[in-house]
Amino acid sequence: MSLPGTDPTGPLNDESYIQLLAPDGTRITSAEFDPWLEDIDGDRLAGLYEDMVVVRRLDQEATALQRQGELALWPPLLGQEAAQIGSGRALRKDDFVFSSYRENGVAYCRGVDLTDMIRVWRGNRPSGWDPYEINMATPQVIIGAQTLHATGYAMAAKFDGDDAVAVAYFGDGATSQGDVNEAMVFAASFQAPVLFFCQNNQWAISEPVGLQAQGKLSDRAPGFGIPSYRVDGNDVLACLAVTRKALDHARIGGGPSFIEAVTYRMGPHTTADDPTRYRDANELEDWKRRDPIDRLAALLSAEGLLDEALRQRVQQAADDAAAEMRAGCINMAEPGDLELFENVYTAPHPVLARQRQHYERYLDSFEAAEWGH
Amino acid sequence: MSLPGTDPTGPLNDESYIQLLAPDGTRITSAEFDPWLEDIDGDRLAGLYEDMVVVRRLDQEATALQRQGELALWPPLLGQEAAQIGSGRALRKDDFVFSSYRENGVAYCRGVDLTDMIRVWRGNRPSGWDPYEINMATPQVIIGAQTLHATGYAMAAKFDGDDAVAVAYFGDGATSQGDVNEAMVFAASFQAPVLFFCQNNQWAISEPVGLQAQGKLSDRAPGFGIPSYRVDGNDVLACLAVTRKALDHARIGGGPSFIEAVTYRMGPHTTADDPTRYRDANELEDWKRRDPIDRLAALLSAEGLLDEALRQRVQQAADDAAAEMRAGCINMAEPGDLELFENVYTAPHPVLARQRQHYERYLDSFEAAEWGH
Amino acid sequence: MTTMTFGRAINTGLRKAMENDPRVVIIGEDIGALGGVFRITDELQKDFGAHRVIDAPLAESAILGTAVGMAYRGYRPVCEIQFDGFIYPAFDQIVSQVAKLHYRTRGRVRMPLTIRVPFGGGIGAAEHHSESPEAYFTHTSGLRVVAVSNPQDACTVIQQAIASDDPVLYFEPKRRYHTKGDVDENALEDALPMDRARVEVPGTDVTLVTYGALVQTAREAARAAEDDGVSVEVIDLRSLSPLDYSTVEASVRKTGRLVVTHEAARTGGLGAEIAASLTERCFYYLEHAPVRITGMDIPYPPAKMERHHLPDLDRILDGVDRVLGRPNSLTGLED
Amino acid sequence: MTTMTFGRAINTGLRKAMENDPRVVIIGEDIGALGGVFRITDELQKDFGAHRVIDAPLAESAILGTAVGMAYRGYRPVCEIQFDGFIYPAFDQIVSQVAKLHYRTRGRVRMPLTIRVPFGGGIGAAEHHSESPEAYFTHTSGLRVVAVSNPQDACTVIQQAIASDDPVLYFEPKRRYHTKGDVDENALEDALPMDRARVEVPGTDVTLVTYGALVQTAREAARAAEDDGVSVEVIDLRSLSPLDYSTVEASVRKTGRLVVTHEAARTGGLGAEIAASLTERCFYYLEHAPVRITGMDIPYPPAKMERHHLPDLDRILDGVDRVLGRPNSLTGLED
Ligand SMILES: Cc1ncc(C[n+]2csc(CCOP(=O)(O)OP(=O)(O)O)c2C)c(N)n1
Ligand SMILES: Cc1ncc(C[n+]2csc(CCOP(=O)(O)OP(=O)(O)O)c2C)c(N)n1
Ligand SMILES: [Mg+2]
Ligand SMILES: [Mg+2]
Repeated sequence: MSLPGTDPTGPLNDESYIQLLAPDGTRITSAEFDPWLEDIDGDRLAGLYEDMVVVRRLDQEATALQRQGELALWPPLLGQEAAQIGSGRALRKDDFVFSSYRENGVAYCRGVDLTDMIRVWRGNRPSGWDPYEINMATPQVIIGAQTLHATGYAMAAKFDGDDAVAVAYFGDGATSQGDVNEAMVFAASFQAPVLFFCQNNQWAISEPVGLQAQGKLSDRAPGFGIPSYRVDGNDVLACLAVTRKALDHARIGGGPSFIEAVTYRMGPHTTADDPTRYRDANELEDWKRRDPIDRLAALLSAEGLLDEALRQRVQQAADDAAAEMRAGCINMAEPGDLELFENVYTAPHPVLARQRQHYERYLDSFEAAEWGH
Repeated sequence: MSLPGTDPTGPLNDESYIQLLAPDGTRITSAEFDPWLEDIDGDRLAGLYEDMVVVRRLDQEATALQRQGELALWPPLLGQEAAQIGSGRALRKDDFVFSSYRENGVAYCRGVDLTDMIRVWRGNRPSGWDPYEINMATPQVIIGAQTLHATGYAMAAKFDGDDAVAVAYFGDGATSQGDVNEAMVFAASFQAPVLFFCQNNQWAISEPVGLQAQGKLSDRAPGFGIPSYRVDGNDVLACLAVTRKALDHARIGGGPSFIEAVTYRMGPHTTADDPTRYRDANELEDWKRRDPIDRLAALLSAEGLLDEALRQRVQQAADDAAAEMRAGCINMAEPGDLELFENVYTAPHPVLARQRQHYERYLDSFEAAEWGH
Repeated sequence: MTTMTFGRAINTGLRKAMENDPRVVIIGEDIGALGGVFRITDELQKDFGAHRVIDAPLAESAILGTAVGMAYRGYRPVCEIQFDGFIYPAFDQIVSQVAKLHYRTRGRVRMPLTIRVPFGGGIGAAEHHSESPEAYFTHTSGLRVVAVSNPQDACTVIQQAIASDDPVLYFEPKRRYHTKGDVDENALEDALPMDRARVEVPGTDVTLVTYGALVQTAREAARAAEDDGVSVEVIDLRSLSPLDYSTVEASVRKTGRLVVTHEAARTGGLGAEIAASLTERCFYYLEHAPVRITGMDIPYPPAKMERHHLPDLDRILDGVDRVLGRPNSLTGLED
Repeated sequence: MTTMTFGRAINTGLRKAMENDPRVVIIGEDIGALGGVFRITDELQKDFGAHRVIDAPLAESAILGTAVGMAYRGYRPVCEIQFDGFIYPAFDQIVSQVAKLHYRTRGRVRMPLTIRVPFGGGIGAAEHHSESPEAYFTHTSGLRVVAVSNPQDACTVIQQAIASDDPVLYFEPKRRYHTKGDVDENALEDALPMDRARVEVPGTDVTLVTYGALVQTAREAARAAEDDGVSVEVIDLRSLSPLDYSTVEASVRKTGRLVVTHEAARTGGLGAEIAASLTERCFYYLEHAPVRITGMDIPYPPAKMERHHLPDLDRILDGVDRVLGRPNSLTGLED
């Protein structure tokens, strides 16, 4: 029997994707996609660079916080900066994002407060931020579930005659879930303005993408009647351009699109994971040569833009962000004893109210006992 | 907003499919598929004709039994005879079928006892036949669920080194279910010898196929890495040839295939349904011109095979089958009072045993009371 | 007041909710041109358009999941599940998303979904068409669960459910769809709140608690018992989560005897929760252990066997005898 | 006898089952090279091959659904659900297929599946990683449900579950995976049957019933109560469906007082069934209404709040005080 996921000629090594910036920093021109980058001047390029450096730094800081016992868990995005910043920066403020747990780079683009970013990972809150403040739902842990939410949101935007787009972020593993496929069915049937943005980071915990799919992930969507793109996910310019194009398509009534961003999870699945158990170190070395930040740095250098001032500014921004996150983490207020009873319902609920009252009495009984001693 | 399912240029009217027998009975030759029909001589053609006439007659008898109050419900296959007989007759005895509720024509090909065919619809039994006797699971009511069973069965056949194939039958509506898509993922990943046989009868109760899919249903599978065929589902020869080819492909280790048989549900969804509420009578007239039995009759006539003897033999076979089913229905033994407690578990279960004992006491208490009077 | 069937009463309630709030949309299978397999949404698509009465592709998880997305954007979706047994493909979206999103987002996102579920047996149907899955949802924190038993409640409670900012499972006893009753379509304002039980028949000897289709059977049982000199107080729970313990408790304190009946399997059914809670609350008032008259612990049986599975008048009366310590079917068995 | 962790004990049981029967296959996410996120299947793929230890694509419904197909062909699949909260996408296949197929086919088709579910909280995990969904399954006719509490049972019961021709949900208390204990790997033959409860600590004053992770806590509570002059009998249910009422009943007849504790939400949790059933069976022996010490009726809370949600030593002791009528946290509150 053939074992899935073990074929070295499989999708892992297939590089037929849209690339506008080669690993060595060479800019590749494209008649189709360059128009979507017309406004990307030197400043904007530097901005994208800064974004990527900052989110990598934040990611490292969060990993460090976890190692130091300040966070319970952290799902690193290391290696996926271009996919997240490229797509994240393509979004309009009133677009709405439904993501998984790994899209902290996207949340950064949405303007998330850096303390909010880690509340849930410290175990203090069921989730970090107010979805309506940054138009991004809080991390979805159930693999694939959010793709349906995005589709429904997009249907509703269309009911409203609004041209906002809903964007669903999910991984290569998620494509196997029924929900993701149902989302494509609904999106196609209702021509919903939704963008399915799949970060194929080659792994779903220990499972290689070749176990989930026999061909390219981007081949799936056309069968549902959804236009699809396969893009170099480590190329921030390609991610930006293709996302812009797909968003525009949705905005003008063209319906859903699917983007497969081919990238690599350079770190562990989460801080609880040990990838040495299931993957070859050489693979990581290969992907390091395609590092998303290095190649933008190379382009900036080549264009003479990566001067000391920029380096320092970016370094400073990253350090500041990391410091802000660390301070926010360490100074985060502990939840109150009865907070767990809050926000289960919007309106009074006598059964739960009674449980809460009993538990309050129970907690009080200790205090009484202590006073009694 | 565009409404799905209302586009008159949609898949309903698309006729790009494999056809070997035109609606007027003309035989269309095909270099690819004719080799799969080499053994289909006059006798075999007559056999297929008989099969279709018999299952249509059984279907009508069951509908009549329902109208007469002898069956609680019946899901007619009227119009789908070619899809079911063509594919059903392609199967080997040791292949295993997982179907929905409508594949009574397939069950007929598997050799089902005609009383067993209707036990479940009379409400006497949770299902009709022994799956291992005819290598066909009993009807699946949960839309799409059986496609996963077929995939798992096929995986297991492969573990065993056996060349049996599992066949999943399902409808156009079912293609929207997560389970069906997950089945394709698993079938592709494990290269399972499974055949997905989708009868696109244009309707899922009141919903037209255009609501489920924006393109052809057969376009879906290739995105999963599964070869796919679109066949005229009212052409028994095409259904037979394509199914044989797909089965052979699976048998020799080629993995899964997908067949969309384009057909039409000429009757109501079930005897409880009233299709006049949601579909145009003209549509039925259109499809009558593509009747699967008429066209094989035309071919037989043209070849001088449809003589009076054959007509009579077929008529007799149909009448006998109908009479057998009717007798089986009317004489079916009623279930025993305590039968509902049987076969919940394979081994003793004290809680249920106690419930049963209590209920027996309860029933006995009436008898006691009656004797007392 | 208009006399109408139960089914029409739900239809009327849906229509009023849609008229009153443009953010109410309905989504489900076959709810458009067909008006649903039970015709509960009859004419609604014609009158409100296909954007507000949405025929969904055949996928329950997606019906719920897209409704969640619509709720994110301020809509109040009403999801129709065609039959009880088809709710399970949507279970994940209901339990992990619908029930938890308000909690997850610390109250920022509201999930004012209503999930309509025709439930229960007694219609001679095929497998998966007669189930009573309510206990799965009453055990799920974050959901509200109601079951209606008569046309008036059907009409008002559906409107209350849609108006609720919490997600509500609305269970409809399908075998009563053709029951007729008087309905005041404008009763919403002074209607009993959705989470309150109702004393259907006042009585003094035994408290008989139920919901949905069995309320009618319980009324019949109370009448039969009365002929026999036993005064049965029938309570229609209406709200299955939260349970209105105060109403039930007041009754049990008075009668000292509790019978609960439902179609769902006994083990882990709602009867267990009610019996346990009332024992906690009224232990010293109880003359007898609460008695449960329920469906058997079996998959829903074929049509010709369902009469043995479903509680009926006689089984309920046997339960009344049991809780009264009168001769009954179990007399002599140590129970 | 070997000393090993709980996790290793399950691994050992799986290995023995695979050695004894070539039709046993394991399917789940990340169970191959990784050995599962908890390493429960460590080394099994290496030793038995990728056809018997099958890394599945990321889809729980398909894991269960394909296992059903394998069972049709005579296999005995063991499905691993990675965490409790990820079982819901498979709910439909479990409830409508796995549980019902033997009944549907009048006994022709057997579903000897084992579904392994790491369950419960106390590990400081993220959402959906700490749930206790067992009551959904104990309410589902056609399934058997067990929960193990110690390495020896973990090792033998997994083998019994795999040997059972009925489908079995096997709940593993993940926070005890690292607990060590002595395990006799060959204890299968004279092991207690899978559906029997065990008296863990004998006692005379109060019956304390629990399962899974809380068995250890209950033992501690019994010790603490003993210091206080109260003799608590601890029962480890082991089988959640069917419940071994005879063992519990014998205890309650002796003590007259019952406390049930579990992590799952109170409403509709297993405690309700146990309290109701024991009240039915032992009404005249009971000195006090059964007391339930459970998780709250809330979605599983964030890690830093879980200590308020989970029953612990003190809450259990408070329950013991309650059932004894001693001063406790609710004294003075009408309960
Ligand atoms: C329904 C469900 N099943 C299983 C899991 C456990 N799980 C968490 S992440 C993960 C892998 C996801 O892989 P992918 O979709 O590729 O996203 P990535 O982690 O690579 O970003 C799994 C199996 C889950 N969270 N939800
Ligand atoms: C999970 C589930 N949802 C809904 C239904 C109700 N239902 C029964 S048949 C049907 C339509 C099926 O259409 P299709 O798959 O095209 O098969 P056909 O009936 O046309 O043969 C529906 C919605 C069901 N049986 N199962
Ligand atoms: Mg991945
Ligand atoms: Mg159809």
